[in-house]
Amino acid sequence: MARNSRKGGSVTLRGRAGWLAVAIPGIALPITAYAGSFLEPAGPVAAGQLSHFGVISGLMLIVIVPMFVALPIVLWRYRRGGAGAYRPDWEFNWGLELLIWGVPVALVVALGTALWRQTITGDPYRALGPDPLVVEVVALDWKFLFLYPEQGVATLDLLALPEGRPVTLKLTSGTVMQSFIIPQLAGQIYAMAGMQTQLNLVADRTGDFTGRNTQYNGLGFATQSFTTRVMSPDAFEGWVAATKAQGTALDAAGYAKLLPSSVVNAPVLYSQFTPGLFDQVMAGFAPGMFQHHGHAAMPGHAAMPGPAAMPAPPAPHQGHDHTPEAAQ
Amino acid sequence: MSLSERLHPGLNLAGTDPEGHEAAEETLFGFWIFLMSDLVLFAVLFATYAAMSVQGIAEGPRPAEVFDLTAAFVETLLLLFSSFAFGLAMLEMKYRENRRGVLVWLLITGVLGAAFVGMELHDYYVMITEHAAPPQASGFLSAYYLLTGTHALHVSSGLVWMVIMAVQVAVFGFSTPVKLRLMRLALFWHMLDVVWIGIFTFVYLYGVAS
Amino acid sequence: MNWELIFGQIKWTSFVFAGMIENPSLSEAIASGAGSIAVLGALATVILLTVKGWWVPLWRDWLTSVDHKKVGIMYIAIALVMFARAVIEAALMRAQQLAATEGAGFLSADHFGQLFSTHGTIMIFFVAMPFITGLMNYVMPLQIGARDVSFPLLNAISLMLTMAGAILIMVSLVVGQFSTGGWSAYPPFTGIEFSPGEGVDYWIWAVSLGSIGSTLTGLNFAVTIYKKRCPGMSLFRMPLFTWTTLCTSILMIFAMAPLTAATIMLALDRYAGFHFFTNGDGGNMMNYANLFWLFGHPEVYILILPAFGVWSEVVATFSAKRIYGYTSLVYATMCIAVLSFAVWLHHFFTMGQSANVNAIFGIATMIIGVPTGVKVYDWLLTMVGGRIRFSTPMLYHINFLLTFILGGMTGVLLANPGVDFQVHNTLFLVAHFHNMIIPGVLFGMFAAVQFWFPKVFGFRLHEGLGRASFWCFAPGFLLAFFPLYWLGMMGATRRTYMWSNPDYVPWLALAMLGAGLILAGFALMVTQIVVSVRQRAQLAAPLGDPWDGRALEWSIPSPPPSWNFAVLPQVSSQDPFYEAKKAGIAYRSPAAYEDIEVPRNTATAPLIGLFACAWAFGLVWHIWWLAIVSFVLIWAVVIARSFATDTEETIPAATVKALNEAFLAAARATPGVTRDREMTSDNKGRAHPEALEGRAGTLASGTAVEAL
Amino acid sequence: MSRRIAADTPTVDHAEEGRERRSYVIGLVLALVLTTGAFAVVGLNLLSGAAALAALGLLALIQAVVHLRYFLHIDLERSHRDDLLLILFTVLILIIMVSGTIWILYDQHIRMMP
Ligand code: HEA
Ligand code: HEA
Ligand code: CUA
Ligand SMILES: [Cu+2]
Repeated sequence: MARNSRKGGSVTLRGRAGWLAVAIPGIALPITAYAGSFLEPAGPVAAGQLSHFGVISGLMLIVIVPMFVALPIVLWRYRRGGAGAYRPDWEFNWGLELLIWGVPVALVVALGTALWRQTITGDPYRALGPDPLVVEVVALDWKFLFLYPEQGVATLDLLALPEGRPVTLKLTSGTVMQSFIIPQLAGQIYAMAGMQTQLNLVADRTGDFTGRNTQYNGLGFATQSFTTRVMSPDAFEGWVAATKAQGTALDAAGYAKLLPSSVVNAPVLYSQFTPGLFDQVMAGFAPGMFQHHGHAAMPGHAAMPGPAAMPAPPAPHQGHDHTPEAAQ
Repeated sequence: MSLSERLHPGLNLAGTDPEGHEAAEETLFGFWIFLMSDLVLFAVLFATYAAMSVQGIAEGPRPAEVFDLTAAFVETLLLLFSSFAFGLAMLEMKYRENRRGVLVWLLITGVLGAAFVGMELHDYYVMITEHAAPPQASGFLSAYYLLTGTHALHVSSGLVWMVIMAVQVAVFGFSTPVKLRLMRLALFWHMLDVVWIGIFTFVYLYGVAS
Repeated sequence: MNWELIFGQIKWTSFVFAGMIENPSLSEAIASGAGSIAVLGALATVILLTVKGWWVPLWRDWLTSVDHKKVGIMYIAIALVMFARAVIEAALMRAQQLAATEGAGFLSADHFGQLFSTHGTIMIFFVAMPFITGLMNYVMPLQIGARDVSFPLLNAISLMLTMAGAILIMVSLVVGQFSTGGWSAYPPFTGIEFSPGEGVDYWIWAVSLGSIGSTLTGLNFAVTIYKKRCPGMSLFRMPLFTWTTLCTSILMIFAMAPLTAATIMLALDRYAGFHFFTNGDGGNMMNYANLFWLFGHPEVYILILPAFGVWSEVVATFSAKRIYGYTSLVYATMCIAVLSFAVWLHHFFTMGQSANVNAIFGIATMIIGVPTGVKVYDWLLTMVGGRIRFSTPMLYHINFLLTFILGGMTGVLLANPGVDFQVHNTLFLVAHFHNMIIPGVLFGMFAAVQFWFPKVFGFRLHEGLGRASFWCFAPGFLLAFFPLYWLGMMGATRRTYMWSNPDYVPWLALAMLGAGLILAGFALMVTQIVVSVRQRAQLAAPLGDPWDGRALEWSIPSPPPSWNFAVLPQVSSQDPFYEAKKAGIAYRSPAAYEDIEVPRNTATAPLIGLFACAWAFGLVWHIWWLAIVSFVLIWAVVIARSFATDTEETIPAATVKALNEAFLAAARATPGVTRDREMTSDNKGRAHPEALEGRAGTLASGTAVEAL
Repeated sequence: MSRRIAADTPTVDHAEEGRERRSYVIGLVLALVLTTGAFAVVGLNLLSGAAALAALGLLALIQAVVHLRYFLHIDLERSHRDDLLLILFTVLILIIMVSGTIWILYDQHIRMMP
């Protein structure tokens, strides 16, 4: 799995933190190593999250710093034998009282405003521009399946994206609940069987960014990560064409083979997949939900070439393989 | 505070048993707290039911298809009259310490309560055999059986408790602990009636009305 | 004979040693080792009890006791035993994560999964909860001038249910496996489809037993505080620890129900094929998260509030000053308690609900920072105008003020959905909550032990060793957990037994170092206790008031008699004992003594605990006959008990008088010790009030006051 | 607790007893009326849709209060304040939990159905 290269990160933050690099006997602490995290954002979503992190931390210092300043002074002055006057019955002062209630209240108003703004604009469901590239994500044990309805290709454990174009990920799960993240591009969202969640993002620059599942789901959890490869739009077109040419097709039987728990060592490419697969994965878990909400006819079904082309995916209910070998 | 003043809701024992009257305050307050904690349990079961009866139908039947309002109405009446009968039992205890009177009213309460549980079991039987609606059929039915089942279980344990109290009344007569226990059982029984209001309204009537 | 009918699903391979034989590896060896330690520990205890002939006293004086003080001590004993296990598990996890950078480390993924699940479950339900419950049990009735809690037998039953849960978790070390679903046990992963076997069932029943116990405890304490305060003690004269106990009890009463609902539903899914949280068939796992955190969030305040109470007592006592802002501390506590019911969604911001739902719960969460901040600054202001002594509990307090607000700051960061999207499920979160729990709750409990130990056992703990262990614990904690913040920001996920990222290694090493320091601190603390027991003659403080205390518990001998107060005290102010000392009216003989009725010991509670444990074990392994029989037996015991009439015994007034007058005479005859000599063997528990220092030299001799 | 005042033939306060008995009867009658009303709304199709649900909810609320007042003897008397406050606090917690749960689950449901 390609780990993200650290070049060209958010230089400002790196510069600020660089001096912090500490060396203690035997261990050098690489403070500037961000290991492909949101500290080095590669898109506006993660960048917004990082700067919000900074704003909140900064605001909180207003109440943190006074404690660190005042406590040593108080301890020094009022220690037994110190210079402070002993007033054993002093217990209240309106001015101070107003201060200790008032400052936090004011602070919460400020923090709350920032929170509200950032949460609304940072809603993972909010599209980041017109004409997004839609990618459907199926979380499986211990790998991710990516379906590109527009391009007609599919991949396992490799998310190829064009630089600069908004992306809408639609997520569901073929197994237990998982949490999907690409730290440098966007934060987490859960993927659950029979349901669909969304994550919108844009990549500002090309490169490889690690993504992973963060919700424990068994033996192979530790290694359930994938590469997000952001390419220039042209390169992306080329990649699609190449994939169409080289990969095998993903049909119902192929999908069924993915259901048992396993770890994928190298990404797999599919030149085409049965249209509507994503909706069928969901419908496999929640037929009732669709009926009762007027989704009796799913869009996917309409696009299907014929009833015989893609039999409904086999029962997604597969027991976990709990042998240690399964994790290897 | 004069002794005859009611220190707690429910019965005033001051006339016949001042010491019991004082002790009742602490014991009954404790029991009220227990009831409230139980009520919160029911509340989350209600909330779960509220969500699942809409979202958890899956391929199973919908509420309106499986509920029998006539049965629910009769069950409601049974529980209501049993509550009333228990009230009269408590009055016998409070004003007369009359064993026979108390036992007779307890018997009536118990019979009505048992009839309630019996009818509910019959409902379940009909649902499972005629409507193919066992708890395993869908999330909605799971939530339905858990909510009504928890209530039925409470009523059943109330019945067992009632039998024990009848024995204790017969053996000990109206000693202070026995009175306090009867009072707690009364609170328990009346509270189950309140929970049932929620069930017949939000489960049965809402289920059929919407 | 049908094996399954008798033994349910237990097979010989269920025993932990079978894994070692069938599939030898270091991970299995460690599992077997842990199993052996549990078995050997139990055996050693049995042998010790037999050899020393302690079975009878253990049963007669302890297990059957309903005295709130003994119940409290037993709770803390459970907490310490379980703590030993969970700390070792923590050290193993830290070592594994460090070791796993080159290869796969020494633990299997499955074993690691069980470790974080048992560590979290034990620490929350069987360490922190029993610890605070034990402390509240011991101290609260003494602070309100009561002879016991309202329902002493119920109290013992709560204890035994908790003990049953703890035993069940210990059994899981030897028979079968534990869940790998974490302490929050999210389905569908913990559903029968993905976690077949007994692991999750162990979790369900252990937690259920503990939570029933806690509900009953909360009920008991709330009634006690409401109805059993001594004459004159209005609500606003109660010590702050009692206030926090009241609020904690209220949280326990209401917060446990959603947990019970969630575990029942999970159990029905697993045992009977219901569809509450399954994939498909109308199941909805989001409701599990909802119900669990409906409990889980109030739970973390159940843990911290009693600790807040301890901090209030400690800072006032060791600053020799009234608490600053008593009223505002009380209201802040209430605010925290009520608000804690309204923020649970912040544990699943990433579930996919609308931005405005997230934002509203995020802001609600931040609001909790206001009352908490008020408390923090009230404690700081308490020190202003005081005369601060840097005793061990005070050192913990200072450490608490500085580190807790940092943990609070990261909590506020997590309360921002935008930030949480990035650091949820990472070590940043793990760092946040250890940052709250260790300096806040556990060090609070540790301070409480140093503070109240002389009250409970009649002698002080060795001060030097106490400080030494503090100086391991405090930096150890910082080293062990602050690197995790950074690791989390770099994307290191929680519950992960290995990463292949070399950038993490130095930070993991640092964390390991910290964990080592913490273990050293723990060793020092054990040493401290051993040494103190050895030197108990020098450290003795039987007169009950070693620290110049303020509330009623310091006015009675150490250890207190089983009836606590010879005569119920009459109170007319806050800090009643301190005021009495200042006014020179402490240690006066009461006008008259009366007979005291105390409840008799009874086997009811231990029997219920025993059968509850058997019941749960039967359910875990599908041994239906055992489950049914023990269930019937539990209720048989309850019913049998309700027919018992002779449940109390009377202590004659003469006995009470003799003992109490002897204590008062000794107290009057002993010169009050000034704070300078507090840590010396002069301190027999008769304090010379700091506020009178220098005002009347005669008082220091200790004879003048006593004439009263 | 076992000692009690020797009062083998307790004095019966007829007026008081009558009052209490009447309270139970009033409770029973009110409850019967409300229950029947609620079932009538649905059984006879008196109302439909949201109006029916609102009416049913209101009837249930009133009936709960009736039960509390006449069977459980909760009223506004001073000496019952503790219990009343306890109940009101419980209701607060209950509302937070129930409405929060329904709100969250409903919102999630809407957002997760494609
Ligand atoms: C009360 C709660 C509590 C406490 C005290 C601790 C203590 C510790 N915890 Fe843990 N921990 C949890 C609650 C707690 N933890 C929970 C809930 C989880 C999540 C589980 C999950 O994922 O589901 C977790 C998970 C967790 C992980 C897994 C992280 C992951 O997901 O990858 C790790 C890893 O190292 C860890 C480490 C430690 C360490 C090193 C300690 C300790 O070593 C710290 C040292 C302890 C002290 C310093 C206390 C001092 C002693 C006393 C106060 C008492 C003694 C008194 C007397 C003897 C009188 N914890
Ligand atoms: C004792 C335990 C304890 C305490 C006290 C707290 C206190 C707080 N916690 Fe924490 N928390 C946990 C234990 C605790 N927590 C645990 C165990 C988990 C994880 C469980 C799991 O997933 O396994 C968790 C998880 C957790 C999450 C979920 C994160 C996630 O899953 O992604 C969040 C999010 O909001 C959060 C927030 C807070 C906040 C805002 C507080 C606040 O109460 C903090 C308040 C304190 C301060 C703010 C500092 C002092 C105040 C001032 C100096 C004044 C001014 C400040 C302001 C005006 C803001 N906590
Ligand atoms: Cu998740 Cu619907
Ligand atoms: Cu929380």
